[in-house]
Amino acid sequence: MNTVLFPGLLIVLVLLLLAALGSLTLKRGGFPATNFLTLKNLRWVFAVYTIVLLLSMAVLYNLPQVGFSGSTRFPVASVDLFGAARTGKLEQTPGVFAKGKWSFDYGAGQLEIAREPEIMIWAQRKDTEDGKLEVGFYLAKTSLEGVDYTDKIESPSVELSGSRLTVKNASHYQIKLAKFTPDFTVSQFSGGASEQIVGSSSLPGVLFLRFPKNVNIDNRQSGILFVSQ
Amino acid sequence: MSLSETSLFQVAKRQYLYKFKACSPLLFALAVVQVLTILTAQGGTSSASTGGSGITVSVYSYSSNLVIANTILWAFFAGFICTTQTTKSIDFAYVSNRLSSNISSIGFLLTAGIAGGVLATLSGTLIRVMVFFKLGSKNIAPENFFVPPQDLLLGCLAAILYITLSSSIGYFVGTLIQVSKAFIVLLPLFLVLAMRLSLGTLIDAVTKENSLLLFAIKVLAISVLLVWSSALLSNRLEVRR
Amino acid sequence: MLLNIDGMKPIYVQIAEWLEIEILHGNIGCDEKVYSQYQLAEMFNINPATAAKGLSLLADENIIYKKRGLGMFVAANAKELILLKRKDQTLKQLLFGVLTEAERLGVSDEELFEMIKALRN
Amino acid sequence: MPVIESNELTKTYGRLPAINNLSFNIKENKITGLIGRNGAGKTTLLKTIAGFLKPTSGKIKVFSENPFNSLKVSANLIFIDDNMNLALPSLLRLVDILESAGRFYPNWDRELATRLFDYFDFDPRQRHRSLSKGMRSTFNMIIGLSARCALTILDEPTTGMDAAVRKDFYKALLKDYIAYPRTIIVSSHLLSEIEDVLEDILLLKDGEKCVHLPVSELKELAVGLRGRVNIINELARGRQVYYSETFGKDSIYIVVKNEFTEAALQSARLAGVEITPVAVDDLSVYLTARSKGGIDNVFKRN
Repeated sequence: MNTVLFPGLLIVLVLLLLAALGSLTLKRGGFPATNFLTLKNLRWVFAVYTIVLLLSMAVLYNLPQVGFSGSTRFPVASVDLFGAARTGKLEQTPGVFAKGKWSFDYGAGQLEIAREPEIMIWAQRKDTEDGKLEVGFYLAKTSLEGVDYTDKIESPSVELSGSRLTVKNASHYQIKLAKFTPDFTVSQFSGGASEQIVGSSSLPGVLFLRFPKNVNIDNRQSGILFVSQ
Repeated sequence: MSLSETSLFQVAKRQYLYKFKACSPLLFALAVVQVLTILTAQGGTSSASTGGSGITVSVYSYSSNLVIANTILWAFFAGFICTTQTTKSIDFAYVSNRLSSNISSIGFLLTAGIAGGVLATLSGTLIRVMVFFKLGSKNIAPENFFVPPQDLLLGCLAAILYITLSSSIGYFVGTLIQVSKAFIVLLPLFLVLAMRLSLGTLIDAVTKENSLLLFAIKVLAISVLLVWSSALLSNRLEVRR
Repeated sequence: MLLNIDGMKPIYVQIAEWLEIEILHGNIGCDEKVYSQYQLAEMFNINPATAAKGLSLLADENIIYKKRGLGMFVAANAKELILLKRKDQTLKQLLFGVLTEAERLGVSDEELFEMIKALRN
Repeated sequence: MPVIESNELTKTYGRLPAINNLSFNIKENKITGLIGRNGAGKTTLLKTIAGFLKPTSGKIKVFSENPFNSLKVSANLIFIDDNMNLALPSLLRLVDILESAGRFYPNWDRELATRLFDYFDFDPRQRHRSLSKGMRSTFNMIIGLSARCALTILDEPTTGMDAAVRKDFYKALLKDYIAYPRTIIVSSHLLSEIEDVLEDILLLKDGEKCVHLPVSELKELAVGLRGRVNIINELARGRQVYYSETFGKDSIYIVVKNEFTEAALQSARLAGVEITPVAVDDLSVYLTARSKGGIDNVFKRN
């Protein structure tokens, strides 16, 4: 929902509600009493509401302080995951880590890569013929609106059968995150400018494949980018 | 029969206590407005999403800003209601004069405003607990989740001051309209005119004040001025019944 | 006890007449205390001031007298005074009415006497 | 010291005067009936006394104070009228109302309130708004009596009450007044009902004072004469005639100011004139009538 429209609509709604209440109260004789709207019930509603708020305050401060999602204030500069991948220096770049690693024994010859269209794979030919395909899924800290969701990113699945390397996305998933901002009544006086959203990777991860010298991969295949030697 | 003596203070006190019965619909309205706002705001006041490679990420942002804003609206309305003939004639059913009626109304509005400010600020804790049980801690950014108690206190104070200001504006507007119905038309005109002139500066002086002390002084000064003018204006009004 | 049967008579007069009858019947004896204006007011649902006026009517005729701080009391010769007054005023007035009507109808005095005698039996 | 002093009091709404140049005093501990036709200014006068309205000119003093904005006056006065329901929050039940009214009045008689409440079979949980007109008036009366204010103002207190309740009401009023004498003003246009209870009558006509007398004097103010036209006219010559009505060929009934000597009346009787006292409520109608002939004149087309 639109972030400006929604609060606006809500305020209009409350205005209408107050206007309706007002016209009822302004009518001579005052607030209409019905079977429900008795002094006792009105007080009950108010009291119950107050108690619920007080309880929620008690509950809030007794919630476990562990297990929360990543911080919004990680002090990383924007990491150029793409650049690091292009130069093959993912492992050496600070702030980048491997979320998943796979290793397959593979002799020599042609390697066929089957992948889902939206997956992009960086490939690098190794200097040696060690007979191993090494696949890594690399991430940098990733956030949206200042909320770090690196932990929630799932690795794709990588499988080798015969001469075919299959890369599949983790099944389509959704991440719902919540963040809290201080009320304007607090931020007006706490002096702090509203938090800057710190930079993060623009990609939700990079799949990097290192293959032995004696293995060939069809380089005309789109979606596979080769790291320049 | 010998005449009984009463003091202004005594009468105003009785009226003040009576108001909590007679005007309890206003307190009810406060609870309804806040609950409705919490329920509708519970889905998050703003959200952002990003998609790609099989994932959709949404971030919902929560605060009690809307609850506080709607409580400020309620306060204006409550101040206004307290000046209407209906409310005044409720005062004048029993022992009263205009001053005692004003004092008791202001006392009521202040008390209700304090309740409103505290509840609006506490609504933040309810929203947090609700989100906690809905999304689980692993999906919640820890910043600002555990509001420091001193922030809660600061929020209460500032909300109460905003609400006080709003209800005194409502009280003043209501009194003007009681003095003459012409103000129903004149007030919006004045407002437009004031916007053209320097109302913006005045609003900024309040909403952009970073010192709580100065903010309190400004808000209280304006409120006292408004309420005092209302009391002067209404002191000559007749009671229709 | 209801008053105002004869709606045209002022209430305080009716009160006075009622008290006279009470005295005549001996319900309130000589030197006994008469009902206060408040008792009368409650009894007849009238304003105490009206009741007081009825009492002062009797006091003016010396049928009752005032004892300071104690109230009104029946005079020793109250009965005689009442009888005298009633003969002198009430009966006379009634007779006057009878005579006026008799004249209008052309009834002679003898005929009237006869009627009175017949009624007596 | 009079409880109410009104001196050339005038109250206008726009240009229309509701009360015009009204001067009178009401002494302590009297029950005064404020009588007048609809629109005579009764309610306006009472509301000015209660301090709700501000006089346009002239002076009004209650307990030697200007009632407008006086706490002393408000604390010692209760004003009960038909619009009481507008001033009572409809949210409150009847018990709540009695309870809260009791808090405001230092002399409040809680026991009396409860006894009257039970006598008239009120349900404590009922709302004021759901009461019938007569029950509403009865309930308001309970508040008015139990508050036991030095000045009790009842504006048309019996509206909607049935005959039995009216009787009870006047009895209750009188009993409580005897037990706790205080100044009471009852406005009504039904004088015959309250006549016995009243001590004084203040008769208003078009916002002006018509008469202000003890009831007993008002009762003797005028006399009704019925007889031949020429005899009656002779008797009425030079006197104030409040009302006249002709019957049959040669008969007339007039209400005339009673300044006759007993002898004059006696000779009139002999001349065949029927002499009757005038009921107070009839007299008040004649006094406040706009024309002498009354409604009959409307139908009299010569």
